[in-house]
Amino acid sequence: MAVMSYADGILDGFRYLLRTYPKCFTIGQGLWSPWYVGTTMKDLDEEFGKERVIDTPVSELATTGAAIGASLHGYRPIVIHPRMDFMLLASDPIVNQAAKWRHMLGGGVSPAVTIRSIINRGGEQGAQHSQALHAWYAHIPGLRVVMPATPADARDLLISATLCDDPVIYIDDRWCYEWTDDVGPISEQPLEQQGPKVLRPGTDVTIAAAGYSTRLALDAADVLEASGVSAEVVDVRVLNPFDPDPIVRSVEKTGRFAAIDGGWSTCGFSAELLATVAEKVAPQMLKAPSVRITLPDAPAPTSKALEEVYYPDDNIIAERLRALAA
Amino acid sequence: MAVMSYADGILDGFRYLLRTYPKCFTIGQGLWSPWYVGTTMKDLDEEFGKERVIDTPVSELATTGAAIGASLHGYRPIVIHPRMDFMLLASDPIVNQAAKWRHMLGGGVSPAVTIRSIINRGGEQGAQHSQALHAWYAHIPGLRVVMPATPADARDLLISATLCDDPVIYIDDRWCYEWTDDVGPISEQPLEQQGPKVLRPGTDVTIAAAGYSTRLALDAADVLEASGVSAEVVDVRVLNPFDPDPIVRSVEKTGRFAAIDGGWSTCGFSAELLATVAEKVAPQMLKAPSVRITLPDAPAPTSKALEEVYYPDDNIIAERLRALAA
Amino acid sequence: MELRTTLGALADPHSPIEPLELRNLPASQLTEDLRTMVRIRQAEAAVGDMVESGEAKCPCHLGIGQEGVAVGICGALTAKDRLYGGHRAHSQYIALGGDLTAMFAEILGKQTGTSKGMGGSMHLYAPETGFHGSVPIVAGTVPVAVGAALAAKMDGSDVVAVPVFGDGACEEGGVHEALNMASIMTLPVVFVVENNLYSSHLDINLRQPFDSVARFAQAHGIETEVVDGNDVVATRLAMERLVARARRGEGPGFLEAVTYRWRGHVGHREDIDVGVRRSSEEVAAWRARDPIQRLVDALISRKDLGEGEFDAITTHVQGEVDSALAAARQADYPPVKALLDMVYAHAAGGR
Amino acid sequence: MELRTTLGALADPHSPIEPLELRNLPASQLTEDLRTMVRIRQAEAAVGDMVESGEAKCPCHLGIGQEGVAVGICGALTAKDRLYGGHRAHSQYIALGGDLTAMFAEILGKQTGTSKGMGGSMHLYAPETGFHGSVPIVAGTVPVAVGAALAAKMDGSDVVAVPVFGDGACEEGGVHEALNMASIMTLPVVFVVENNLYSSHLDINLRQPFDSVARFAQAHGIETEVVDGNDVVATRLAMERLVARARRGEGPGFLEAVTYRWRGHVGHREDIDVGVRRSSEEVAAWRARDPIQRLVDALISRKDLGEGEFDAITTHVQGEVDSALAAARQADYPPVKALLDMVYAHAAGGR
Ligand SMILES: Cc1ncc(C[n+]2csc(CCOP(=O)(O)OP(=O)(O)O)c2C)c(N)n1
Ligand SMILES: Cc1ncc(C[n+]2csc(CCOP(=O)(O)OP(=O)(O)O)c2C)c(N)n1
Ligand SMILES: [Mg+2]
Ligand SMILES: [Mg+2]
Repeated sequence: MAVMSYADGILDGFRYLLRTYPKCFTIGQGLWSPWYVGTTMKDLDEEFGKERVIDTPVSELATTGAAIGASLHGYRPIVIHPRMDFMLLASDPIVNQAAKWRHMLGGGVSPAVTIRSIINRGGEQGAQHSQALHAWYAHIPGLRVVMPATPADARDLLISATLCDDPVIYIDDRWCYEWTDDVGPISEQPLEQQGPKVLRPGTDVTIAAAGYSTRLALDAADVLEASGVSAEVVDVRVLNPFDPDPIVRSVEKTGRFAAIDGGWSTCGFSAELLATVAEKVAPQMLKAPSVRITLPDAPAPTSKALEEVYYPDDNIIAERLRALAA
Repeated sequence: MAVMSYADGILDGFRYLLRTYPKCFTIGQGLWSPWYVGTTMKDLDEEFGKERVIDTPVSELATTGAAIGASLHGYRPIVIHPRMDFMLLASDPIVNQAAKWRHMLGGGVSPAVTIRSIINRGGEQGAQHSQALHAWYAHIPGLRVVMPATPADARDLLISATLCDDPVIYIDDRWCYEWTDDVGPISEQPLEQQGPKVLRPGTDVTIAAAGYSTRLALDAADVLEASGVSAEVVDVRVLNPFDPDPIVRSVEKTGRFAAIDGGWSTCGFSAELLATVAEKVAPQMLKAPSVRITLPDAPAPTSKALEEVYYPDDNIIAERLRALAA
Repeated sequence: MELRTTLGALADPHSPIEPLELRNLPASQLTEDLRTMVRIRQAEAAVGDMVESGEAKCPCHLGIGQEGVAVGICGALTAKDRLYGGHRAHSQYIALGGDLTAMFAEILGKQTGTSKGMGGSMHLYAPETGFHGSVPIVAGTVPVAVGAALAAKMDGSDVVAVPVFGDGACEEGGVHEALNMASIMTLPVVFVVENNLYSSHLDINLRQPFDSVARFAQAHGIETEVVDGNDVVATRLAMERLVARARRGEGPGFLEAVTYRWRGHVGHREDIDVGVRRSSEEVAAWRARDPIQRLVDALISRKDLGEGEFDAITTHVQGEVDSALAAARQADYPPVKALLDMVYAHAAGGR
Repeated sequence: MELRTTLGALADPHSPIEPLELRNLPASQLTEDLRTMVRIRQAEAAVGDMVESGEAKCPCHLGIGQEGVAVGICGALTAKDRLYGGHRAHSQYIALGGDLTAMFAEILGKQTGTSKGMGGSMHLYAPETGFHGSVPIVAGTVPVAVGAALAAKMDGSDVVAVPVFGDGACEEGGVHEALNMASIMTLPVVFVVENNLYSSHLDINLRQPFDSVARFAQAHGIETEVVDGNDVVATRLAMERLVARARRGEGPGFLEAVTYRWRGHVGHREDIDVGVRRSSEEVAAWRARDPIQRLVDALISRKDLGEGEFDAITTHVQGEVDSALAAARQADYPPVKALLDMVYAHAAGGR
């Protein structure tokens, strides 16, 4: 067991992959800069060479498409999109190509690409530099989508994603980078065996979340505990294909459900969570209507006066959950 | 009242707009071809001139971006994407630009563009030529999203969308083009006053749907009626911003809810519908878990043997609804 | 928009047709090329018939009239190279030696198809021949092929990747991004544009300021060749030059092969969906530049093809086509479980 | 990647600096240009200080060293023209006459900002001056400006649209699509590239095969000018030529102005985030090509600027900057309701 930050977890995952798998390489904007993606890829170019750690022109579409192409010939590329907002320009290669090649070519083709997409928000960066569009990718059959919330997952899900024969969207959030945790040694886990995990057991209300929102959920659970409410926190981890069972089982126990999500509400991942519970948990088992806690229906503002209300914090969340549990 | 097909409703909407508003123009691929978008824009180039009915190179991004630009200077462009799949290449102008310019520039800018996106599926067209991604656009604050289900709406929502000061995604479905209905004279309606409508009253189960799925819902309601189940059908019409009230009221009455949607399930519009009901209807009022009827979690196949099972028909839907109402 | 031509006679259907120069290519190879062109034409004619009869339902884009390009470029490739196609890719599939039965089966949505019936005409796949997939998103395979070239370079191999696309595809921004990437990374990729002067219903002069597209590659410092795509010999030789450079690690190439499709954009008709400014005279003039007939004429005049030999070839090929089609018709449709089984490599995950 | 330069001396910091030729431009205009360049520099220096102190939180991209481009191009425009900027757009905003207080207020997230505090440094807006918005999605405004030109053409006006973007932005496919559209539709748009030889941390030779980007416009049949962007006079004259053509309906133009940013890509530092291969000697050499000093020298040698006049300008401008900043600091933050009120033109709909 070592204490490791989330950012170091990512870096460690890259090091492990590049060291262990000669066919693994990484490509994207900023990879020759020591801070473009925080410290999460620091000096990889020096350690593994600029042929395997490839910085690129400002060409999201072709970069992503090329990585898909390389993956079709035995490589394990990890594409880096330093901001999810920029990745919109790569929608065609991701959604029309990577997600579909296996199915539409009869099952024999493996677009085994991993696409790392960073949620990079706050700091008055504004509407085009803040988006969290994980729901978009979770909507697309053929893509696997993971959002690590812990340092261990930051490392291990990156490894599982890269070793997976399917295209995986790996989404990390800069707001998580400084979290630290005890982390065990690496053991490779097949991604298709990964799913939601109960991170904190509880009895009164179930909270499901992913990525940074999982952290908020854990913090809110602490706040709630002080008011005598026991919250169970399920970290979703894998958004697509999504295994509802751990959440369903939890809600059947607590009778109350809240989804916390850092994206927008309408057709967001929180909608999926509520829909899943609505489909699978008998209404008689529910003590209250389910709740979504998400961004307001607005683009990200810049002014800090507005950022403060735009992003829900653990106290606001705890307040909404107290009402739910009342 | 005149009997009009859905396709003619669209054509009529274009004619009205181009005739009435000199600042309205339309741009996109296929507009100088007599059948590229069915008959829905037939001969508009001849009637209104190739300067206002503009065919384009195969450049979805720039075409869409340019239309946004023209809308910032007093024009009312209607961009045509003959297939929603191709529109992925215009994700940046739609999501990063059109949806955000008003908000991020302080409210004074009107990207008053309408983006017509056609769902064009079946006929063994396959995975890259079949997608229905309305949920993606409904997820984005700043975009309005409409999906007409009737000939009158095909015409009238096109007019409302074009006259609206916000960017609107207008989604029509080629499977609707031949439906006919009685249609009254045109009267302009502000889009912000449009919302879901109960198309068929019922008492046992509420079905919500949009576009072609509304038709399936109506047909399934007919089938159900024969088995003594009375279904209320709500046509969503406007997916974003979405007004849940008509659906909530209906479910409070029937106690049962099903969403039918032509998109995928995870984070789809059907998820939004179930989530809305889960949030707003007290569980005690529900007699059964809610139900989603959507595409399976797979890209569209080609082979007709698979297409037949991929797209749910009214009988399969009725069967699932009978189980819900049992 | 006034016409600004840089292609000149190459693009002008009424300019005199140069007799095909066979250089000193051996008769055996040229006859083989002829046979392949005939195979493409007859297989595509059969597809056209199936579209007409309603037997084939998926969208089929025929390249009849353009056979010289596919056969010319594939003549310069080996099965270890990596060709990627677009919506109009039957010809490249066949030119690389793709199995006819599997192609027909795919078009008919049968389990024995190239893609197990999951893709149809627009999604062919035969990696054992060097055909690594085709997709109808215009320009969709161009960056993918650049990545295949990157993989080849990383492997230290002399494999070359070849995206085949159209003049219309050059209007997609992704192509320009891909050209830049290939150029700065010195990748072994040869971009092939079948410039048939049309994108769907629009001729190139309604869409671009010039009728030649090689200028885009030149802007990116990429070696270009512009050839008469209806001259299979010239096409092959130009492709060989570019492929040889790429194999030697000297970087990407770009081949613009000017040609013309005889049928409409999609489907079997010659008179519908052909181009809003296309006249029947234009088509007739281009038919006179038939890549097959020109090769036949040249072979006959060099006495490499005897009396009746061409007829024998067409008859033989028609036999191949007929029996392939019969076999494809016999095959089964895919089982319903294929729908969900092929979405991911492993059972739908997480459970 | 070996360096393939087509810019030559223009891009070589060590090449001798040509003395600025003032042509026969009037002293009044040149002094005004000088004043504007100084205003840009001092306002941006103030922004840099606010970034350093933590007072400004939003990402700020400074164009210090590049003032010649903004002032040169805006000198050829009027308030009815339509300029669109990118992430590094303070200079164009100021060159068009944008209010300093509103700019500082925007950067500080205040309600009196150009965009009511909703956008920050990267989202300026002053349509009354001809500045129609800036956004940080690289190349994002290029197609938008093409549409603004289409609107101008449809209006039958002589208004010109001007997207200003960088050498890095030319790597985005959308730019190439936009060039083609502008070309075939003969639109009144003048594309302006501030080629500062860097995109974030990468110099152009790590990203493109040549150091000049005008080749992309040439490939699309667009009239180009390549100038020393640190020569405000040459920049203005070249821009005037392209703008005049566009106003006359003769179609688009493309101005490549070669320049250099002194600071890092984002933020106030000169020594961080500047370019992985950038040396302090390179920066020093470019500083010697200071667009302001070169104009001052030329004006002095033509006796258009007297003893102490430059100091007077800088002092005066500093006063403007200081009082604008003070006013901006006084202003209020936007009310919380702004968050939801500005998403749509009308109250969130459907209810
Ligand atoms: C991204 C995208 N946009 C539009 C289309 C519709 N489309 C299919 S083929 C085609 C024409 C392409 O022309 P070209 O590249 O010249 O190929 P050709 O058909 O002439 O072989 C178009 C526009 C598409 N399939 N994909
Ligand atoms: C679509 C997109 N991709 C990447 C970025 C990150 N980014 C911001 S500025 C920049 C460099 C742009 O360079 P250039 O266009 O030359 O402008 P300069 O910064 O030199 O003024 C990059 C890559 C972005 N903002 N948008
Ligand atoms: Mg073509
Ligand atoms: Mg630059």
